[in-house]
Amino acid sequence: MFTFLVKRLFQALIVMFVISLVAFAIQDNLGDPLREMVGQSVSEEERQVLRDELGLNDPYLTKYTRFITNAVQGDLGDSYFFKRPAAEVILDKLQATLELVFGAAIIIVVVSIPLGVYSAIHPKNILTKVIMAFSSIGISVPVFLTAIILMYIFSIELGWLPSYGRGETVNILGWHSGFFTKDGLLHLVLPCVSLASIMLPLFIRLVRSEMLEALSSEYVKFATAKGLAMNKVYYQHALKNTMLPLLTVGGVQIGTMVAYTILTETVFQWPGTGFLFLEAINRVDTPLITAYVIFVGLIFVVTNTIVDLLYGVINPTVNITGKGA
Amino acid sequence: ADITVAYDSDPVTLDPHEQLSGGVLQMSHMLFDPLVRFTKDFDFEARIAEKWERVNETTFRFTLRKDVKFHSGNALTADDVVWTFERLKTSGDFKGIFAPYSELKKVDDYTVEIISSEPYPLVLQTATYIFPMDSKFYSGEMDGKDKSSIVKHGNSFASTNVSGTGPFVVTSREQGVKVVYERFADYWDTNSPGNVDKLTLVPIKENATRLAALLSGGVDLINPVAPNDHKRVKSTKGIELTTVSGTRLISFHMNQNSNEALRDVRVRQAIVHAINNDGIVKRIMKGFATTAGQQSPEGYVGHVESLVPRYDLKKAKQLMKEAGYEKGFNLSMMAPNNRYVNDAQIAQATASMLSKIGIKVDLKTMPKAQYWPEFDKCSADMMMIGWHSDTEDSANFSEFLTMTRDAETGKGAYNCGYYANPKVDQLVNQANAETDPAKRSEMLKEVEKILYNEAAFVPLHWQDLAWGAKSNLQVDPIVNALNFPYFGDLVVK
Amino acid sequence: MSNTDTKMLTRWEKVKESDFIYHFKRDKVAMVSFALFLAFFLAALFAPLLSPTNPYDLMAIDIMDSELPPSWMDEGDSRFLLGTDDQGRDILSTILYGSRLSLTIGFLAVAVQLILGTIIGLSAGYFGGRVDSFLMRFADVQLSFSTMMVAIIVSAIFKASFGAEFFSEYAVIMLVVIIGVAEWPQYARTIRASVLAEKQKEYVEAAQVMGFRAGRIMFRHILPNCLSPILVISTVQVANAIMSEAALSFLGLGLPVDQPSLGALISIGFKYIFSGAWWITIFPGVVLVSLVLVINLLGDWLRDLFNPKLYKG
Amino acid sequence: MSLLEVKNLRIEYPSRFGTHTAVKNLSFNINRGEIVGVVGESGAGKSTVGNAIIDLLSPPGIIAGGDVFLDGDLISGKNIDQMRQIRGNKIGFIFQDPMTSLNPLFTVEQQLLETIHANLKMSNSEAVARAISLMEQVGIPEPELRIKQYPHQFSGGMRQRVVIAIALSGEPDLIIADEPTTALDVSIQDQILTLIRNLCIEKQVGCMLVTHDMGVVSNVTDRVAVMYRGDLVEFGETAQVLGEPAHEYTRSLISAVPRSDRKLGRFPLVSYIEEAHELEKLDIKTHWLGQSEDQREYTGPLLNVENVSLRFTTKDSFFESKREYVQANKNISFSINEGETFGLVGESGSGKSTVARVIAGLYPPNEGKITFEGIDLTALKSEKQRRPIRRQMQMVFQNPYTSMNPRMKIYDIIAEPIRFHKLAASEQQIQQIVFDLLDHVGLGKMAGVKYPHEFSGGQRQRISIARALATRPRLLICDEPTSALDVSVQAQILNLLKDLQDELNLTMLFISHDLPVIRQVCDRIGVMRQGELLEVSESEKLFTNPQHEYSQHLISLMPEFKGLRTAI
Ligand SMILES: Nc1ncnc2c1ncn2[C@@H]1O[C@H](COP(=O)(O)OP(=O)(O)OP(=O)(O)O)[C@@H](O)[C@H]1O
Ligand SMILES: Nc1ncnc2c1ncn2[C@@H]1O[C@H](COP(=O)(O)OP(=O)(O)OP(=O)(O)O)[C@@H](O)[C@H]1O
Ligand SMILES: [Mg+2]
Ligand SMILES: [Mg+2]
Repeated sequence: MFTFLVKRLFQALIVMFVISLVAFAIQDNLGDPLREMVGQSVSEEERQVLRDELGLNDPYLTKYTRFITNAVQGDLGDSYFFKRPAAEVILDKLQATLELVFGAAIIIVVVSIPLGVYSAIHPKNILTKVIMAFSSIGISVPVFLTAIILMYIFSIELGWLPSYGRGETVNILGWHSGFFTKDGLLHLVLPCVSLASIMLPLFIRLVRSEMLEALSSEYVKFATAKGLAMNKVYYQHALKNTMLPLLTVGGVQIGTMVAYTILTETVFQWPGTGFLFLEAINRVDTPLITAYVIFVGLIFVVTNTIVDLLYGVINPTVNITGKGA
Repeated sequence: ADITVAYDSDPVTLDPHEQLSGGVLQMSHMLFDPLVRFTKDFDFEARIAEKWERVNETTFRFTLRKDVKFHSGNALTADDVVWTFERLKTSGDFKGIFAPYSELKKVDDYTVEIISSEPYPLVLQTATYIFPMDSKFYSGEMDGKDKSSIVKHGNSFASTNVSGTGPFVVTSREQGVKVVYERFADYWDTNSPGNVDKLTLVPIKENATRLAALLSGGVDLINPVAPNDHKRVKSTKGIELTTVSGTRLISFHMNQNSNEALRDVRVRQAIVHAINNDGIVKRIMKGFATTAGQQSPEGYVGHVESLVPRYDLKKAKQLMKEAGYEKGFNLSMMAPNNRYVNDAQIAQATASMLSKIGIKVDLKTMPKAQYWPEFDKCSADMMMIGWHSDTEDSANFSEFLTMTRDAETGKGAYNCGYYANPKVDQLVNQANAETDPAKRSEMLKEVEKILYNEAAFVPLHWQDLAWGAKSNLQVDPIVNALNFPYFGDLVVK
Repeated sequence: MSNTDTKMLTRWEKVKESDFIYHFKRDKVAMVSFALFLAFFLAALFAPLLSPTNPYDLMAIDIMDSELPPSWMDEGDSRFLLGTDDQGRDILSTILYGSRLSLTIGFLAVAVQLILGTIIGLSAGYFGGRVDSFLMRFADVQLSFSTMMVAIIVSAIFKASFGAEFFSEYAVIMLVVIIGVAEWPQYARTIRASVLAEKQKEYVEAAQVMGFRAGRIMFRHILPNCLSPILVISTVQVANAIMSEAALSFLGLGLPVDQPSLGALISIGFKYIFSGAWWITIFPGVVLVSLVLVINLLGDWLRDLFNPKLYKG
Repeated sequence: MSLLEVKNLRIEYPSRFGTHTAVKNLSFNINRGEIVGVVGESGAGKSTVGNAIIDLLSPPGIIAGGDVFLDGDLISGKNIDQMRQIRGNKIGFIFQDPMTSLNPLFTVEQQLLETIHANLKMSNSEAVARAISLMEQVGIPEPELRIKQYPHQFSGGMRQRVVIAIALSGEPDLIIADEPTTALDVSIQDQILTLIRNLCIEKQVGCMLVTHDMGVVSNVTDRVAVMYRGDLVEFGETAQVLGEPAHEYTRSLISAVPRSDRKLGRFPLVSYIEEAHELEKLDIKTHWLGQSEDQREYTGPLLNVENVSLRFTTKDSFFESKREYVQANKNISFSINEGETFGLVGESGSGKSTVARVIAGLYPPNEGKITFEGIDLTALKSEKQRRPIRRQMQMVFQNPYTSMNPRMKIYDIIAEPIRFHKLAASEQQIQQIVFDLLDHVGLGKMAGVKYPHEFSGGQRQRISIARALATRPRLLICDEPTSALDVSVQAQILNLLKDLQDELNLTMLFISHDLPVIRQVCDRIGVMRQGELLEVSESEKLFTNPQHEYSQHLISLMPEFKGLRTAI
């Protein structure tokens, strides 16, 4: 496992190097960062001067070498908009996103597993059909709509829940958390639910279909013959076998959620990384975008490493280190 | 009273000289006070300057108030104003506005004189941009860096620290999340009816979310309110919609360089006649815009009453025929889709209207980040551009949009129509040196008429401004066409 | 071969081939779903014949007709059965035309994802070791670039090599490539995970002992056993691709605004949610939902069909 | 009152090609303290009856009629919860397929403990103690260590024993054991049967024992039921049934039991066949199967295994010293000549399957060399180089079920290698070959349209053999190829192999626990224990004069079939 991690760490570096190369290459296609920094009446010459100052007119290689030399020293450049080191900005916003994703993930796990299992066990039941129909609708209703409808019902009409932002947070060892105040928790509800709503149908369906496969296996039959409680058969024997694809899909989805919860965060004005990314694109905040993309690469490498590790733990027949039998 | 205000964005900096943009000016009016400020109908109201007078063609004198204190506790004197002026001259964004002036001179501790190199008519207009800064506070060094420096990228003292004379002080600021303003205890304007003790500004990007925040009571005031949502705001009990006709002109430029047909004045006229801008205002803008037939909105010196929109499909077809384009032609069009209110829809509607006179439009819309580089290149035959005059003056429109492009003088910098008319250039230049308002007005009106007749560009409308607020906020008195509400004077019942 | 043998063969062939049809005919849900799907497909295919107006013809639309409610409502206009959108396009016609684009993009993009993901996932899982590391890290790189970024990259590359004209002309193909390329890692990782588990099973070893080529073992033996997550993801991805297209078009990286697809129509409609013009988003929304529902039902049915252990009656 | 009473049981498997009645109107009973043997043709419905009793018929099977009583209590038709009370606690069940019965993701310990907890009230430490003692009772060495491992780390026989341990762990009143000892060597088999026997005597447990081993039947059962095509053709005292069979089928079955006392040329065939369509005698000489294109030039032994060692890592660690291994093969050397049948016998878990897999190229050996026709297989670099040899070397896996792709129909499973290696000229010819192969393993053409899970254990095994033959191999590695076959089908298959051998000089590596069978088919035999090859000798010599102590022990335990001798 140690060797595995060392190997992965090394691979992660390569991944991030490649990402930085590509991210840097596309910068010029994102738009003109100057436009967002100056007023409309500033002349083109003025802008050229600023461009020179920022080193935007340098050739790709010069820019890239400069970037990579700094990056090696841990400096990914300063965001134009935030005027702070990009990495710092991202880490700041990440807290909000992680809490959002964590909340959504809990909802997904808590809802999708029982529903998926139930509908696999009773494939012909009415409730199953309802669940499946709902999940189909869920897939095709865009988040945006879900979010607005939720907002409409729960904050405008009923006035129970706040409609935007994070609310009150408490600082725990430098982590600003909304999980420990009532206000913070209330603010979490709607964004988490609507974020979960996009992923839920996928997971319900996945649990169900994998579960159906597992239920037709011999070991489930034998587990039943052993006289185990049916719940134990379903939720331990069968479910553990459905965990494998679930884990993989889950891993990718969590990574994606951390990285690109753009819509949810935008609708709820959630100060997280997805929103940050969208704004950075809008403002052509290139240092921030580059840092961000590299950082997302890291997220994926990390989540996928964890997934692969867990995979090896759950499935003993798979040898993660890749060595032969 | 404590209120929360939701805007679509928050100020990018606390330095009033860093960027000339709506957000920064909104911030400036809360933390600072200008020498004078606009009233609702483009008149001037005394702020830091108590009195003003024109001394001669090139000199203008301001008498300052004596009881003004900065947030730091320092008292304001003429030195601060001079210091501020000097700093403005070094600001990339603002130096253009102050280019006509050679100097700001201290006469005594509470009197200053501003001197232009040529006779200059727009002194008061430009004085609205002079927000005196606390020279003592901003002088010196911090961490080896000059506190007064204006930095566009990267951190500076002034972008995070403030000492102004305004009604509010910043007590906390988390960029992109919120800014908390609290009433400045020693504010000089004791006559101000304003009773807001604490104002929290939160940026909410999404129109629907901002509206929801207002409807659910999470915030007290929002701006902007999308035209689609006006009905909803108006019909909600306890919430009021306040609108003001705006001065931002939305228009299309017809590129004579890239499309030969557009060089023909008849074709340009045909296009102007084919576009039902009334329809656009009514249907797309839901009536929350003023149909335009010229650059200057009402209230501007160059505004000509008679230059009305001229939608007339028959005439348009006729003109096309005359120009020899009976069969029409192809034309490319570009527009942003997140810059102006309903920009992409307006472009689409325009394209469809043009198709009725046989012009086949290839329309491309894109986010502003991508649009501006295209606009800089004038990539399409028709490009949308919105313009707001920083000086609330007619000449400004022409300077940037319709004067002959000239890289040296910087005139016509946004003229993607490549329209060029020496007469217009001459008239605008003259007007900019004419201090007699009446004469000046004549010149600028003349300009508008020429542009109208030659169909130099396609005027669509002036965007209106709208605020949605709880009824206990008396919004109407503090808002204006410039979109920086004077929150210091806001009364909350 | 004797006469009886050839007879045998035909009967045998019949028996063998008709499995699919046989189960199909006995499953009402599958039949109804398929019929609906076919209806959507045909409606999209023959949109120009079926729709009352051509919504992509700028000549035919008038801004003064915008936001009219469905014809049965008070302010409705009999010309526009389901009302009009913000530009005055007939919603019904736009749905028909838009489905055409959306369906093409949705299915083709998913096909691209599926093919890329399957090949990469299978290879990574089956060969393991360096191949696996390389492909999966490649997937990580890919994941780091959201669809939006991929769109920017792809469009930049194409603009640079073929010019802007090319891009707008082949927008549909571009979108398919972009959405296809952007989202294959999901498949690749899922398939790889399933392959890792399947690879350990004896039937794979048996196939190896038979001397089959790696490709054959991967595609013919392992892949069918990894089918169920693939089907689930695919049905979800079709809906995603349709909405992604709308998002990309907004970024100016897709279809022109004056040719709204189903997804674009729904997105446009959002702006009108609070203003009461619900029909702009609801009708196309209902179409999308039912389309996805049908696809899902067919997907479920296929999944069950491919699992011989489930008794299908 | 009998413990189990089955009355007029009828079980059907409906399918689109018509309903297959697997069990027709079956009645029998089992008393406390009694072992009832169930024998019969492969596919007769034995497993189906067992599954029906605990209501776990695999879909689409349904009980179309009849009742099952346990202790006088009607249990057929009870709901899930009521059945749960019975399963494990009242009835311990051993499925025929031990390989797939264990959940691959849980350790053996977890699977044992949960069963104990589900059925008996005891503390965790007691349960652990019980689990270990059960493992010991079923003859698994080092149970404390082994119990922490996962099923895939166990050999076939060991898994079977784990399943037995689990079935016994709930102290059931009735044990239904579906061919529980097929993968076990005689000494372990003896140990397990004794265990069950003792349970029957001491705890008055009843047992239904499905088996094909007539030796076992005659040694341990009290009564025996003979099934043929879903019917109970005979049911009575073991001695009575075996000694004086009343039914024609029983008689012919008994006559097919391979003799353990001397070697015969061919196996006697079952003469009782109800429907005439069965086997037209296959003329191997003229058939495709008999026409190999393989030319032979090399003169040495076809297969040579030199000093092969292999160990499995059971616990990996970054540090060399912390790793744990199982040494599955130690320094194994032997060679097989062309046309020869080499037998491997030995303790369950001794590494026989591992040797087979190493030869087949599934596991690369840690040390040693394997040459096939003089070609060093361990030195081959790519799969491409190996491919021509792959076809010439086929393997019948110990577990026929898991070695078949569950999503392929039988027809495709068998046809695929022919197609892939282009062994036939046309699709029509392929079809003919597949049908012939299916016929010759006694399944019939229509088996082709079914999927593997629709077959009985023995049927699957036969499919597996048919598939292996489909490449026309020169070396056939058979890992317990006939363990699930009744003696009649077994005879038929073994005769087929023998014919091929005569005709084509087919070479075989034959792994089996069935010593009489080994004696009949093998020319030379190797005896293995704990990863080592103890002795290799001529087959007759081994049976008459075993050298190694362990070999002697093994031979002495060979269950004698004390049936009626006169039938032969
Ligand atoms: N799931 C199923 N679907 C269809 N047919 C089945 C299924 N399971 C078993 N059968 C058929 O039922 C018959 C009886 O099967 P069963 O498994 O009971 O045989 P068996 O007597 O146990 O044979 P063996 O000794 O070979 O294990 C066989 O012909 C088999 O093909
Ligand atoms: N994948 C594996 N990982 C770890 N140990 C294994 C693995 N496969 C087999 N073993 C161990 O190797 C030893 C030999 O196993 P093998 O399967 O060769 O036995 P066998 O002689 O075929 O036994 P049986 O007659 O029971 O099938 C056993 O102790 C088994 O537990
Ligand atoms: Mg059986
Ligand atoms: Mg074995």
